[in-house]
Amino acid sequence: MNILVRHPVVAGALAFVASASILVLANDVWLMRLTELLIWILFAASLNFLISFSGMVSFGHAAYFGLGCYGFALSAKAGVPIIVAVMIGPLVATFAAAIYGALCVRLNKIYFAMLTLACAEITYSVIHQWYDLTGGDTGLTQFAPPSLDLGARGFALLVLACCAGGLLVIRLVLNAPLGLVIRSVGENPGRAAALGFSQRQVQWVAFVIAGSLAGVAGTLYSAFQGNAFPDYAGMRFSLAPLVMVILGGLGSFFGPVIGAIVEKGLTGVLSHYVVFWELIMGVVVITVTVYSPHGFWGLIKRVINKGAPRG
Amino acid sequence: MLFVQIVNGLMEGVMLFMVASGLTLIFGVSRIVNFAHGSFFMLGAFLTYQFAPHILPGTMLGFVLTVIMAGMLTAFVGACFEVIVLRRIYHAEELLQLIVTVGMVMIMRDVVRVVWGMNDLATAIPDAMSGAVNVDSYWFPIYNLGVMGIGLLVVVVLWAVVRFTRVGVLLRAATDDRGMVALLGINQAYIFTGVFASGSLLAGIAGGLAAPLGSINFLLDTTVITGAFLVVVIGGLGSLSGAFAAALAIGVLKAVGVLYFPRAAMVTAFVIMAIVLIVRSFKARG
Amino acid sequence: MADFILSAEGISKKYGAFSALTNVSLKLKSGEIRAVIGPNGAGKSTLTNVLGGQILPTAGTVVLDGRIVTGLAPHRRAGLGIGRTFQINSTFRHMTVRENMLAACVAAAGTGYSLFSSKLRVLDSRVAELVDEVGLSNISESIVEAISHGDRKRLELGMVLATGPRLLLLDEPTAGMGLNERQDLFKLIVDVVKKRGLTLMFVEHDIDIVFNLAERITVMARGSVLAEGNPDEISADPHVQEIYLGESVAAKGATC
Amino acid sequence: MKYRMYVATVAIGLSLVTGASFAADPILIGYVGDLSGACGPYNDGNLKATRIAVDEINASGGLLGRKVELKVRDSKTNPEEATKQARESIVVDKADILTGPCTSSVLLADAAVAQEHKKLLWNSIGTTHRANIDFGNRYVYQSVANSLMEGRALAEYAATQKSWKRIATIGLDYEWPRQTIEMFKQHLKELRPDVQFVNSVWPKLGESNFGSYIPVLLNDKPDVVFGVMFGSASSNFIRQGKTYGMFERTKVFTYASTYLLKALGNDIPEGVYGWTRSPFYGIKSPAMDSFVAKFKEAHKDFPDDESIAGYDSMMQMAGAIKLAKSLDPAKLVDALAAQEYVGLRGKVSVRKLDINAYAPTFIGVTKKTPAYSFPILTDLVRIDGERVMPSEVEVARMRALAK
Repeated sequence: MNILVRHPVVAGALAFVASASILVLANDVWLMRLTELLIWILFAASLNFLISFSGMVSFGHAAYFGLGCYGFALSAKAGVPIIVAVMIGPLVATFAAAIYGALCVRLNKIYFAMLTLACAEITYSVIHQWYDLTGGDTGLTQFAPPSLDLGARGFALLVLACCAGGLLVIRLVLNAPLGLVIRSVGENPGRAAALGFSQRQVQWVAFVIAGSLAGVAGTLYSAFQGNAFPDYAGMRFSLAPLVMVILGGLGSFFGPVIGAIVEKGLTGVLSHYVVFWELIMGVVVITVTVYSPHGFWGLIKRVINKGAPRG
Repeated sequence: MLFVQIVNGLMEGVMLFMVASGLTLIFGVSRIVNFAHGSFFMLGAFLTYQFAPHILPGTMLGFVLTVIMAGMLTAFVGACFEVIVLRRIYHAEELLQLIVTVGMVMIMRDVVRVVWGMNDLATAIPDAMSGAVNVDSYWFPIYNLGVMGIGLLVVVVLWAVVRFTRVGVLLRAATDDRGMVALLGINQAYIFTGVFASGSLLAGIAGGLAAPLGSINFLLDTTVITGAFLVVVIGGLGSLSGAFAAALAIGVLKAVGVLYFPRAAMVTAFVIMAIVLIVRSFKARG
Repeated sequence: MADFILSAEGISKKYGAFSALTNVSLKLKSGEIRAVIGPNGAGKSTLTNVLGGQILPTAGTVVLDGRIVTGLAPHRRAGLGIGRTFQINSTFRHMTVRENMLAACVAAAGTGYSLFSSKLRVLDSRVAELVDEVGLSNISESIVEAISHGDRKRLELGMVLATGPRLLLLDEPTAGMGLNERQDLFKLIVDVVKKRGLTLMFVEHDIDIVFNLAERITVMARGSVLAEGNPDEISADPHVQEIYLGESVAAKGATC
Repeated sequence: MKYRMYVATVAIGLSLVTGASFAADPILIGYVGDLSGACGPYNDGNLKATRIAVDEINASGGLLGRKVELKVRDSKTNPEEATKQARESIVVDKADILTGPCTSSVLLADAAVAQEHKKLLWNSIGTTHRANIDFGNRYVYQSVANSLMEGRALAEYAATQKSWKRIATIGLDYEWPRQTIEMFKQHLKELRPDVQFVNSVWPKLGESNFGSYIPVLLNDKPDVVFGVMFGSASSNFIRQGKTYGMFERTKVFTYASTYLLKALGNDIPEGVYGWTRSPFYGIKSPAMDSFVAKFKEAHKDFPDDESIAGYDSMMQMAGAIKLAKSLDPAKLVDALAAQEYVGLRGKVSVRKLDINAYAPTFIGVTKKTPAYSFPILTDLVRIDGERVMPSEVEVARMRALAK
């Protein structure tokens, strides 16, 4: 077990193969649930890259997710070939992240968070108000064939590939000089600047990477749901991945994976059986945050390390 | 018409400040972005609904007592939340503190649904304060003017407390530098609890005052919190005077905006917030 | 002209009504070892931050190698050869010693935006060398949070050296360390400065160390320069004796 | 002999057992409704009534010899949850038919899922026409008047009010008010060219303070203020309007559902012009009386419009299933259009072109009556769907535009 914690690549590869086999074997219901889960994992991981490694807490990550949705949905509706439309979604998100990011990284900490929030709310409002283009609150539906004509299983495998690809990109970046620099700036911007790194430039690059991955997640979500609504760029979609990141555990690569599984699993099960599921979720969120600041991944790691002492 | 809208805007602005003041106070001292502030507002409104029929109903005095009681109980709930939960994570990252307050939002919403249900509830404006003042052909509701008066009173009281009392000195010290309080030989925990309770008190009172104006339901929390954030951020996090100015500005801008840009209400406030932050970023270094 | 690697003219810094620095001038000759001393609140750290670019002065100019750098951001100055440490230890605490050094070497190599981890591997030997030079090779895989304060100070010095600076600005490089540790670290500092022919400016409270090591000393008090000269001149200066050395006992103990 | 007796007994026993229960799997209705969130109160009344209808259907032998079962899921008044729950309802619960959406976004999200899985969805709360008219979705039955019909019906009524010459409008800035106000304006201008529209204001969705909107509305001295909003926004508008003397200074014409009247109680002044979709107090029939009695007995409350519509449409759907002898959406649509259905709202027929019910709109004036603890709409005018349904040409044009 210890090897899995110490060599995330091995763990990741195993997880990928396992997930692929599960998807191949899963029935329709689980296929649906897992597809959604995988998209959320990618979305949460992109936010985690910002928070845990780049030291930037965004309250408005939904902007790029939502723009991914609309970029895809609008271009598909306009008759662009699907294969191109799925590229346009992330591109729109990346473009927006580049612009918003350039403004946001000028600020630190809570002010950064608040500006990301403002950017997301502006995006949401524009989507909500621009009826002629976006359909306003009625959103967009029926712009692309269900599951992109790949069938539920094919689409699930595509999502898995994108999710794994996204995680791999994050991993590669983190292992490259760029990742080292991003982590440095995230940990101690003053020191990093004294070494010669431009805090803003580095943060901007990280912001754009996170934004484009969120855009990929958004595009997939839109294709999966078969719709696009302004909500997807709204506050709820900014908070949800934040809760996942915290539940999973700050500062870890696999945290968001666990966090998304826990959050989606819990709300899914709870809201099915209990009327007041939000109350229970609230208690869970508070308990985990207070008693296990490193989240569920921290707990798992502790258990594994206890079971197989190092060496 | 412009003048009328400015007055209406000011009335709304003072109300906004009532909500935002607690939020900015809490942030200033304990650096907590309290998402649950709207939930405390909502609690204050529901408690006012609950007490109003039992405390001298219809009278001014009864209403004031009701709102104060609602505020105090809200403050108590806030203090409990601070002591039981928040206190354990002051040393942790700001993000964790924020998430805890998000958890609180979820809990409070369901608690309210359990106790009061999902339907819209209402409490009446006290008879003494119903009616309106007519100027020209324009009407200004007495209740709204009254709330503006109470709001201004709160502003003065807050200002006096911060400016002249020992508590105020501590608050200012703590807002400038969290470590300072410890140096002053005061138990930091008391200050944080006190501030959180006061912030919740303000939220509860604001909720109580807003209760007769509209329907009271479990969605009030989200309705309120966005506006409060806008005010606090535009006013400069932690600054009471800034929040006051920002609240009035937003209120007036919204009211005047209805005249000239009837469809832009939603986006304007956030655009202002973004501009304020961006301008700030250019002045930040040095 | 050219022998001044750094010169600051008429530097003032105001925070509202409070003046942290008032009309401070300071010139560093290439290759000299300069100490800046003064009681608490004299403006030593503020001055260092103005020179390093962490703080913008209200008035005055900073010239590096004949080029005006007053408004230049810290990372740009680092690129021009200023390396610095901070009063409060400033490293990447959740990364290992080796990673810290690696980050510094990446900065020096200018490959910060590269996506190829091979760019990191070519730096391995240089990282090992530097870690060894500051005496940390036995703990190179430890997380910085877990190592001792003195080791962190050494690491910080190593990281600054990695960026290949010509001028070192060290703000209390031994603050909070024991006496023996201090002397060891200063010996190391002087060794590397001499070996590499660097210019050194450091802020220090330990008078013995200052008078032993510095070639010139700048004495500051209440935001301005009180005196400047070689150790003998300074120890003979009656103003310094009166205002500074009289307080030195109190100042010695304090680290903040 | 003994053997024969034995067989006979078993046979009788078996027939008794099967006769009392149902022959095959139940017909499963997936109720995917906004039980929590902003639509909660509306779906609550709707669900209660739907349950009553299902019980009645089962008590009278079920449908096609099968029992009818309701499986409820909460779509939380948000479209992503609606999409997910609608899918799970079909895939996991094996729902045969869907119902329950409330807001436009949830309805449209559900409609897309229904189309994807080829199941019929019927809607008895929401009013958007986008799914069945604009997108030509053949899997959505709209059982209440859509916003186009409603806007026109309101214009028909307004046209008869000769004193209404200057009209100011207020609508929350989203689909339903936009469409309704647009249609109202357009149609009223055709009917009454002399009517003048003065100020119009658009508070954002979720607005709770109308203090800065009401004075602007009143500024141009309109004869009537036409307000399109729902739920807490409506009650806030009316409460705050009172403090601004709105009801003394002008007439107000606004959405006044039974839920709102109950929630506002005596806080809503008399003399407010209001419209609603299926008021229990406004339709006198034995069927209505018995339903209201049943509802009151079960829930100690009068049914909302959403309850009436929920019960009515469930019964209409039951009739269609019987007629079609199938659950196939296309056959059900044929049956809905073919069926002569008379329910709580009287006769409601269905147009096959866009699967739209010719549903009525009721317009009246608020008044306190001894019968109820809250004011009701009196002097009710019923405007039937037939009068205001968009023509086939219009439908074709809208469909072309949506492409």
